[in-house]
Amino acid sequence: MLKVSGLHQYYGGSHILRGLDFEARLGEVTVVLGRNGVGKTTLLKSLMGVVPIRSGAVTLDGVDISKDTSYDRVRKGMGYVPQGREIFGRLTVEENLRMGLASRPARTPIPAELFELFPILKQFMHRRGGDLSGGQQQQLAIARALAPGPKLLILDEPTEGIQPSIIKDIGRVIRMLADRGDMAIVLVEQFYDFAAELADQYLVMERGEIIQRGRGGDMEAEGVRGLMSI
Amino acid sequence: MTSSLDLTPRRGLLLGPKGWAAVMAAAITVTVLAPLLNLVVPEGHAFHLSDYAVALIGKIMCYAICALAMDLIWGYTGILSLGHGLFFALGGYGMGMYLMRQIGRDGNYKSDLPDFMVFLDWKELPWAWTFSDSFLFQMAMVVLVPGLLALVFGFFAFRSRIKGVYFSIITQAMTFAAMLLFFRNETGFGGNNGFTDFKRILGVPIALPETRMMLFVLTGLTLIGFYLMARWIVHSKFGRVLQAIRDAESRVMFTGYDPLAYKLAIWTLSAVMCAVAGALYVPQVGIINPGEMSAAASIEIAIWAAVGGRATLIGPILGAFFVNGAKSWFTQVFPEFWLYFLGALFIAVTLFLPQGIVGLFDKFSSKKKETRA
Amino acid sequence: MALLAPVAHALTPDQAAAIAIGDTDSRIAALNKSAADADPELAPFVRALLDGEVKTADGKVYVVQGDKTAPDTAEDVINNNRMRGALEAALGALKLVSPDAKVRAEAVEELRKQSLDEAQLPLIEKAWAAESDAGLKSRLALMRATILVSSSDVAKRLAAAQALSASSEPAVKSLLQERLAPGVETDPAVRGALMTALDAVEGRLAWGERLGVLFTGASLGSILLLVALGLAITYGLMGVINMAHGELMMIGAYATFVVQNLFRQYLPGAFDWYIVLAIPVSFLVSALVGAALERSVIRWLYGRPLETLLATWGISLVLMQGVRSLFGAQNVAVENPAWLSGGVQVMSNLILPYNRLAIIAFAFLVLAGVTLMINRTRLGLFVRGVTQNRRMAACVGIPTARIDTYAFSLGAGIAGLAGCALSQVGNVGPDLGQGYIVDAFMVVVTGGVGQLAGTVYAALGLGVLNKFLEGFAGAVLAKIMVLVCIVIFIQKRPQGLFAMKGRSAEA
Amino acid sequence: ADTIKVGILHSLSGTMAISETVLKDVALMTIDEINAKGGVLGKKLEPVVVDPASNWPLFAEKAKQLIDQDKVAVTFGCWTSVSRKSVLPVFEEKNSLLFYPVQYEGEELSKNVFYTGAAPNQQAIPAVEYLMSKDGGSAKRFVLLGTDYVYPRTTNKILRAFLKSKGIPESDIMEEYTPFGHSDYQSIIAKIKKFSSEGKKTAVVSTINGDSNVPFYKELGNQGLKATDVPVVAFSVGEEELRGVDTKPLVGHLAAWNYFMSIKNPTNAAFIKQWSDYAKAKNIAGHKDKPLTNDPMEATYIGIKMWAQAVEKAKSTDTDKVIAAMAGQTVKAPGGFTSTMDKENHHLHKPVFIGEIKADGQFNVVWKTPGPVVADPWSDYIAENKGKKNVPEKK
Amino acid sequence: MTPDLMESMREVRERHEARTQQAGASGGDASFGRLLQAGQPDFTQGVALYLDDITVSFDGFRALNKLSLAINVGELRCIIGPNGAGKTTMMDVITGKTRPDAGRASFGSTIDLLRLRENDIAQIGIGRKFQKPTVYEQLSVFENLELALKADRRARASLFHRLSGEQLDRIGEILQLIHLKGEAQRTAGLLSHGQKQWLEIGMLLMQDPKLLLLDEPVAGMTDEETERTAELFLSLEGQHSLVVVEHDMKFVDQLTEGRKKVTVLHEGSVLAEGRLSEVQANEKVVEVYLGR
Ligand SMILES: Nc1ncnc2c1ncn2[C@@H]1O[C@H](COP(=O)(O)OP(=O)(O)OP(=O)(O)O)[C@@H](O)[C@H]1O
Ligand SMILES: Nc1ncnc2c1ncn2[C@@H]1O[C@H](COP(=O)(O)OP(=O)(O)OP(=O)(O)O)[C@@H](O)[C@H]1O
Ligand SMILES: NC(N)=O
Ligand SMILES: [Mg+2]
Ligand SMILES: [Mg+2]
Repeated sequence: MLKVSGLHQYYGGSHILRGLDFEARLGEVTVVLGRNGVGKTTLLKSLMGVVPIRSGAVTLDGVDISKDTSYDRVRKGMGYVPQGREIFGRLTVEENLRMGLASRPARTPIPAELFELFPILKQFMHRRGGDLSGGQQQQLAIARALAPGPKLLILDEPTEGIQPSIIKDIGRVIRMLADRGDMAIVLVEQFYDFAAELADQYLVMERGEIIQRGRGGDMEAEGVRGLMSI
Repeated sequence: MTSSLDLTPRRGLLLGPKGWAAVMAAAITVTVLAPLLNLVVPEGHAFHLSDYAVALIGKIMCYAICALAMDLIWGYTGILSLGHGLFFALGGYGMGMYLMRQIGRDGNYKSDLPDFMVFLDWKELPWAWTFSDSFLFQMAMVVLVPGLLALVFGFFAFRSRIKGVYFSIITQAMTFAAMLLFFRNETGFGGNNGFTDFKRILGVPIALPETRMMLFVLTGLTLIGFYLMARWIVHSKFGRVLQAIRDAESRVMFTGYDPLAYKLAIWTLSAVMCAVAGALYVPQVGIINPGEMSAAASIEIAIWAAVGGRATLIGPILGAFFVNGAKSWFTQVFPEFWLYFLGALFIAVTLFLPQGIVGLFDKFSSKKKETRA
Repeated sequence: MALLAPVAHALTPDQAAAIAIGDTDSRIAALNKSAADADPELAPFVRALLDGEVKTADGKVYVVQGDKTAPDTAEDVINNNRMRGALEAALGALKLVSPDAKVRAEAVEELRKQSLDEAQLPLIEKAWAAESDAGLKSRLALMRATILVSSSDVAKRLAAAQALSASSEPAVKSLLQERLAPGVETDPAVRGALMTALDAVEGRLAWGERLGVLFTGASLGSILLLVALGLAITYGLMGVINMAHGELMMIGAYATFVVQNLFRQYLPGAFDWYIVLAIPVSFLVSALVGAALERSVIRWLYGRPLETLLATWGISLVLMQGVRSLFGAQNVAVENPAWLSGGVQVMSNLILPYNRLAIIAFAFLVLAGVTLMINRTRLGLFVRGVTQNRRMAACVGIPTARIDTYAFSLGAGIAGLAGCALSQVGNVGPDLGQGYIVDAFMVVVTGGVGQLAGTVYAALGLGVLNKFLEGFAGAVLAKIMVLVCIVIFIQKRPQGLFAMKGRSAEA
Repeated sequence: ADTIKVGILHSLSGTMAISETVLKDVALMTIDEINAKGGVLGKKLEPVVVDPASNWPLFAEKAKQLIDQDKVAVTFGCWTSVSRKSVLPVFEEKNSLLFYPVQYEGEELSKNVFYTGAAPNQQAIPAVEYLMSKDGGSAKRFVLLGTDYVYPRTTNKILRAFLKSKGIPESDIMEEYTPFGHSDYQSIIAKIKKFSSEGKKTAVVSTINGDSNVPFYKELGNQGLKATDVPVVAFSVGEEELRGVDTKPLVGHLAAWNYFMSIKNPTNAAFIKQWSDYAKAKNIAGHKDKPLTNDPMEATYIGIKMWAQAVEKAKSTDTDKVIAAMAGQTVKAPGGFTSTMDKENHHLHKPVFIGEIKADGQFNVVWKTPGPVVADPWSDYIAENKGKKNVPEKK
Repeated sequence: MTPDLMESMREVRERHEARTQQAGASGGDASFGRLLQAGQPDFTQGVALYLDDITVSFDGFRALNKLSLAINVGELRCIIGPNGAGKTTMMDVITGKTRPDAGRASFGSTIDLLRLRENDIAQIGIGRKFQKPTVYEQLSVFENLELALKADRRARASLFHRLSGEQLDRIGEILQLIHLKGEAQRTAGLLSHGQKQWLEIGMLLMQDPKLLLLDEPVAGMTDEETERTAELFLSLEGQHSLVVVEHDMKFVDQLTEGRKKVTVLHEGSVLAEGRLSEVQANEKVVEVYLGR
């Protein structure tokens, strides 16, 4: 599904991503782990085209998308939950969700499942996104990315600030989406237990490099928890 | 905790040795070189500095002071003032009133009153003019009137937490209102004409080359002095609080600083700097009128600062010289097309030099370093 | 040479010459003499005189109409205001007895504007007696009364004074005041009637004035609204401190000018409808210029509002000078179509000019359009989303670059519409925009940045406030007061009239 | 040098560009004409054009530049009185010459300036006299409406005194000012209507300057204030200003000038033709399609020609010699008379015309002085001027 | 947690304690500024923060509904509750950002918080970390900390302020603690999310407030960092009062050490209070918050 090879990224002079190679497959959750500042968010931004990549290739279904704009990538089936929520503060909840449907034809209805997953969104349909609490905003951000039904879903620390019960729900949803087999999921997560539970495949990053990778089931055994400490 | 000292940035020094050398060079240029070239070197000689050039540079130095003042409030504190033209003009009017009185009975109507009052039927000096024949009093007014206005205006505005464009717009409204007020002849400051036809300052004929040179030198030294003061301020913790206010005012408050006091202090100081510039400007240019309070005049000050490079102090000074120099030159060489060039210049600077002219220097010097490394 | 042959059935060439040549006194005498015969054949000649179609050469009079010409040496007959007044009066008098009620109504209207004196009494009485239309008759009665109120007959004076209380003419008010001046009217009964009449007339006039203030305020407000609407998009929504907004308006106005000229040249018959085409053209031209600006300059400056100030300032200089090079530094003439000239007389002291009415309506149409477009369409949603968070908008699949261009062009296009409207009331020149840019920003900011509703209230509020203050403080002081009000108002509402509240305001 | 430099100091940008740009062009045309005939003192004239951009302090700076840097022999320039006042000290200090081509308020007489426009008695006073005459409509009440600056203020002060001397009571005079660039005349016209409806015949004397005239006249037309009811006489509205206005509703309103384009005489026909050809040849925007001439253009034209003659007479461009030679110079003016430079007072003797606006934007001359009028810069209607001689002070 | 880190943390704590004692001995905390002298909070009653019947509504929606809460001096209190329960709003009320519609809030037993402006509240010793990290983006990490440093906040004082060696050391310590020593001269805006989070905690420590309000301090941190943070907070307990809002139950567990009180907010008021294990067993809490 998604294939990254030889990806390098810089901010100004500093080398942030140093030659990443990995693949995210349909029906699988690929978890990216790593401490603060190792470049996880930068990686996802590069995948989304938010920052243009310096060198390397990103292909989606075999098509090179590394020169595409963000919105083209979305049209090709990518969905993104950024770190820091980035909801549209002055749009209502409903409008935020409609924005999420931008890549679909006009009049596509907002999928009803979203409201089952995040009931608060239905209740606050006409409240402005910016007025929501932090966790509510995070829920909205996830719902927005799910709305158009992407083929590749990219999540940057989606559980941040969310109450335990909903984290569990989100976990269930991610699992279900992956199991349906028509979606690939890339999940950046610091919350080890959550990550470990969902991972089909895991990557550990350190200073812009992937220092370890493996199957999700082997995480504990391979001492990933230890890699996350200093 | 051994190595904490190397964490401190290199500051504490007001200027490096190179910086001091540059300041000294600038000081010598205005106090020695310019007078020499203008007064001693004979006209026609290749190195002669013409009266026109003296007047032009003198004027631009006044503008540079304004740009510097703008940098303190805008570049460092993030408050875009569109009212600096007003402070400049008020300073100018303060000086202008004194100069009008210095004309004495040499005006058209041989009256004790300034000419415009005579033909507009004023029978006696309006109250605001009571002490205008005293140089010291008027100089105090140059500082006090704009200073107090800024203080009061700023106090209310900052207390109400007016920020961003809202602040810009009310400063503009204030300036615009003042302009309309001064345009009115009833206001008693010469209406649209303002003040012109000055004859003397402190009893000395104002047109004498020596007088002009004195004013020039004074302006130059004021500019240098203000620059050093501004540098000292922005390098103090006070200066960093200002920048913090610019970046995240609420965070500053939640850390226990009262932004009101900081903003008010820098705002008032900035206004007074402009006023002093205005006072220096008027005797050199020979006219002050409400045009200085137009919206465009204030915006231009911001433009000098932006073109030079914000939050750099030296940038706005360079910007003032660059823009005004370019304007003078363009109007002369391409009187019909100069606006194209000036407009294109502004566009180009924003597109290609986001850090302003100073950014260009930085780019060069960092490139040099890179190639050397 | 058809020497007046078709005109002068009853008008001998000598009579015509006496009316056309000589000093004003003698010409008026000759005119009145001919008019006294009430010969309807005089009318075409008078009309021709008024239209400047009469020439003289060597004491002979030529009417130059259609294919009729005069010798090369002929000179125009010059009518000064006094002569023109007399000609109009004569024409009016002639029309007053016309069999056509519409013509008579026009004549009455013309008479109303003149100060009447005893000399006209017989004419008016005659017309009044003959008038069959009730409305016209009562108006003639009022005119008659204005003359009779100074009659020497007390009864007539009393009747006239009573009749006059139905009037709403300012002239009647001063007439009544004159009559009431000490020593003029001595009869107590008549004085009483005069007093009652004066009260009634003054009351009506006061209403006219009040409505007048409201109307002029609304009219100024609608102009401010039009001027600010485009800015509410480019600045309010997109955050571009667009100093070139005024110049985009100017471009719209010049587009109107060009369309007008094309009509004049190629479609003179449809000239009155040039404005219908000018509206879309001015929108398109400004929008295109806006699109070009967005693509070339603004694009690189999103998220750096202060840089946009600098760049758009530069753009405004270039655009202004561009127009100066293209069209000259002088103003150009944009004519109101005939149907936008003049106004409806609502009260004797309240005329609502058509062009201002049209602009008010137009402003609200544009407002409605913009509101619908921003709040109800998908494009509008995208525009709002993109302008809030450009990067994230791209990450939900919105072609932000295109949306930005659309949004900026829309703002620019609306500026063009404003320019088109302004061309109907003010100057069209290279500086057109400069005069409005400050006001535009004031309105947008006072209303609350990004708040369309705020813009509307601010525009109308400032317009009416300004006109209300102008009533007693004069234009300059009123403007100063309005500005001071804005400063004070912002103290109370630091985020404008329609402030964004709560957390989303910080986002 | 083998050329003589002359400065041209008119705003080519900013608010005054509307009026001033064309003066620059007409100056260049006149210089071309003189050069075509061999120049002055055998040398060609070399114009130095600068743009003071409607900014008064910049006028002073540019004047300095012209004199100091370019060493011009004479400068033709300025429109508003403010700009003139701003450059005046420069010309006096450097003892250089300025030719000022626009009607103004008087109250000034500098030895370094030649005023080729009208003083108040050559424009304002005759115009008001006309309004009071029977042909002018026997006005008894006056609205003095102007832009708020020195020229209208002073002119109105003089007019007030004049009206008073004619027995018009204060209560019959309404004075009203608007700022430069004012664009909304709804209220003011409503006020005028009210004032005029209060009885006697009313006339408006307009000293509105610049851009504001267009909205003023448009509103006048819309509110149906016709010339036969309330005539407006303007002192700063000429052919060029009316270019931007639909004049059909304005027919009959008046302007007072010393020249109108519509004046018929061979000199004027030649002048207009020369200008039309020049505008076409130089592709001057606006004028190439619809050439117009006006009073300040004529005054510029006369000024330059007169200066050239004076230089020939003085055989030098030296300021003092030229000043001396200027006295009594004559030029056959397009206005139809021979314009003479007064022997002493630096003003031209000028005829006064009053014109009514025609539907095509031109003026019908409805009244004129029998011959040129001598300027009275220190108007006698201003008390302080009693006893002042119309002679510049010698320095 | 590595031993040397523990070590350095203890050092920090001890040195700091020594310093505050010293200051106390030398007659009052002069550097605290005028407000403190005027209205010293009174902690003799043992209460650091007291909220009584606080109600906040936004356009009719009650974010806080008669919320009452008391935090003791030196107490570390964890507050949990569903998204939108009103936790952040509560902090907004305490720090003066939001004015409640009704209720009382006092610092110590004397100071009425509802009368003070934000900066005064900060001055008397209430510090806050926001849910969304806020730092001075254009200043360096070092300068961010410097500005937070406890010192005279008045304008004139900062104009003449110079860092003492001691203060410099303290900044160094904190930099070490928040793992940003290598980034000291970097512009704060360029830090990653988690780094900003740390920087903000560092700033709070520099400020040395009596009451720390921490809104989701470990969001975006690794488990290991979370533990470290817990250690850090525990080390502050006693000297300072802390209010910590978190959704991470492991973190809360560590902080409460199995015995401290946890408050559960729901729909703007207190739903339950008690030890973590107790509230975790509460049916209602499980339903609205923890989930099954
Ligand atoms: N715009 C930027 N310019 C320069 N450096 C940046 C920029 N954004 C991030 N960095 C740096 O790049 C590095 C990687 O940042 P990134 O945000 O990808 O980290 P992360 O792994 O997502 O961390 P976290 O877990 O804290 O979110 C960090 O050292 C950060 O300081
Ligand atoms: N300005 C506002 N307008 C409308 N509703 C608001 C506003 N501010 C907050 N709210 C609502 O108030 C409630 C409380 O919000 P608050 O941020 O305090 O929750 P929280 O407990 O901090 O949640 P989280 O755990 O998600 O951060 C939320 O439902 C939120 O939507
Ligand atoms: N002299 C003038 N018109 O200002
Ligand atoms: Mg990250
Ligand atoms: Mg919260």
